Amino acid sequence: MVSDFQPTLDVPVQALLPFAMIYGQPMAEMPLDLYIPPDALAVMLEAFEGPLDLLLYLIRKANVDVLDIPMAPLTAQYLKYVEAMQASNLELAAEYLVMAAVLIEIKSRMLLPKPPAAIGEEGEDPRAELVRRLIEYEQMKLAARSLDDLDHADRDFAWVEVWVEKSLIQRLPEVTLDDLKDAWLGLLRQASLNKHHQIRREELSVREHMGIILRQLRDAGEQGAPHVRFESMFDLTQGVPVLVVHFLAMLELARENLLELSQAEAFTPIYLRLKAMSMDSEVNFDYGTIEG
Amino acid sequence: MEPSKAKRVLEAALLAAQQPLSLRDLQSLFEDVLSPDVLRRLLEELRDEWRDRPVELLQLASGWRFRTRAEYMPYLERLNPEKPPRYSRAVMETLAIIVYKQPVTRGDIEQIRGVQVATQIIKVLEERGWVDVVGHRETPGRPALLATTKKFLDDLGLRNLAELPPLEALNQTLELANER
Amino acid sequence: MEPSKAKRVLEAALLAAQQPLSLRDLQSLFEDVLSPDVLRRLLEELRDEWRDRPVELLQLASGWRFRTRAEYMPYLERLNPEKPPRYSRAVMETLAIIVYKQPVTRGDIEQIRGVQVATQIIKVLEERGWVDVVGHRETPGRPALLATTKKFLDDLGLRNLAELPPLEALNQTLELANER
Repeated sequence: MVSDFQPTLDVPVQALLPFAMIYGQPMAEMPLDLYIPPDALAVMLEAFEGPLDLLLYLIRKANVDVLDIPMAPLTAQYLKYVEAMQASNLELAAEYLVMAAVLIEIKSRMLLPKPPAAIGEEGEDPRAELVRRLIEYEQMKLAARSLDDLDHADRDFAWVEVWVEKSLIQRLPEVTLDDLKDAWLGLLRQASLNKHHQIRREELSVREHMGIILRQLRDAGEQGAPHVRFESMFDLTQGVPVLVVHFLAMLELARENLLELSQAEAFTPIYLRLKAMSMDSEVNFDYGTIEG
Repeated sequence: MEPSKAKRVLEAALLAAQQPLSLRDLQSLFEDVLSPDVLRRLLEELRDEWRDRPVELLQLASGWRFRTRAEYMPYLERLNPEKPPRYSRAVMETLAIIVYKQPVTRGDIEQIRGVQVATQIIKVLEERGWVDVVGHRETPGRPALLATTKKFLDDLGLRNLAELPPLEALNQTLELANER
Repeated sequence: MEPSKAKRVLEAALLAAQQPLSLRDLQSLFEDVLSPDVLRRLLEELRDEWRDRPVELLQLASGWRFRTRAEYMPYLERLNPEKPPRYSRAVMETLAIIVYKQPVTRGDIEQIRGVQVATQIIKVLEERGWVDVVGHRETPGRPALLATTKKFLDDLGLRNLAELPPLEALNQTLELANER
């Protein structure tokens, strides 16, 4: 069980890279017997993640089996580092001292004669708990490295995020009949509306046709023929009720002085045109010439 | 670097960029300087390669950028549905007056609403294609007469205005409501 | 919708996505339901189409997303001279313990690492969105139980924890090493 804890020149399993740079020189392994300058100690202290990390380093460097750790030399070496660090007044985490105590305790327990083991049982090795922790920690340490080797977002790759221009699509408000009704009710509530604002269905139809007629005449005017024959204003396929409404709308427009009806003489065609058009069309228009 | 490889680098950078990349930005991708001419040519080739794809490479004032094509927006919208916007009360009341009292002038609307009607409000309805000018009233100033369009009826699923909620019934509801 | 058109819609949505899109997200792009089988087939076709391009389509824990291939990162990094810092060993070891032993308390992590775990370390991982509190252990002090998130898997290009590199069986390696 006892083997000499002789540091060898073998490359330590986990120290393939220099673990610290001291005065610009890579330090591949810890100077053991030389005087260690306090600066270097400070760098070393930072290089280790804690006492387990330091212990693993010492074990791997000596190339000994973690399941059969020679406790005496390991403890001696560990204490040497800790003492050196304390001597340099470095702020040593309490965990390092706790670990020192643990090592010393294990070492002394191994010197004691083994208590008689129960039949069929092997007495527990005083190092068992330490070994379990060392193995578990090393496993996590290696896992951390393989996680680090995976491609990380933003470090090893970038997400694709093509621009979406929201304004390319214009969202138009939706309006329902209820919205219109509510708006009208809102107006009524404002109370300024009196009876004549009540609108019957028939009137609404007439109003719609007023718009239709005005559009017909406007379009005719835009096409250079502002005068439209009365008959051509009616779509006979739409049935009598619509024709009546259309005619009523026409009369209402004439009453509101929005269109002008004209007839050159009796029994000749009747023409309509927008009242507004008379403002900018020739005054002395000869209706007779249109006939034909 | 091979131009074809450089083009792929440009493509990767532009696809991942969160803002337009200027020519100078794109230059900085390469250790060896790429001449502005070569860079521009590669970008144009890239734009052509993407011509028939759902994403397009655009040259904007501040640089080059990929953008999803407008025709895909209706689908993309469904991923993050936003509440449709609503018209303000002023717009809705103006619309209601034009609907029920057409043809009306802006003055008519102002008289009924009791407040000035901002040009913007009429414009919103005109741009929507719901309202247009059908003539002018022969009074001083010749104010425009506004009426609803066929598109308005179509968008509201109506065949004609007579299908609108009748106002008589509305007014009665209101009177009843006020009596209570 | 034609499958070829549906594929282009998927492509547009995935290229523009700001996080991985789940199958459910992708379904919602279409008005007519696309069967999960068809959807999956289209996604696989899309992934194949992008095989030799500088950007790849990946299936991750929370869905599908495009990302640039690792070989293009050295170029892209030049755009942002501020390199994201590599995490320290302390952060990576803490992460490894949370990943492989989850759910764990801070005390568990300290036990394994043999040193105190600074609050800052946990905070770095939480702020990255890689780790969060999933509960509390019913022991004195009710310490928080930490676990990894879907974002962690997404950011490492994984679909689930089973895709992580397996833990090395150390005892055996050691014995073999000694036998030599």
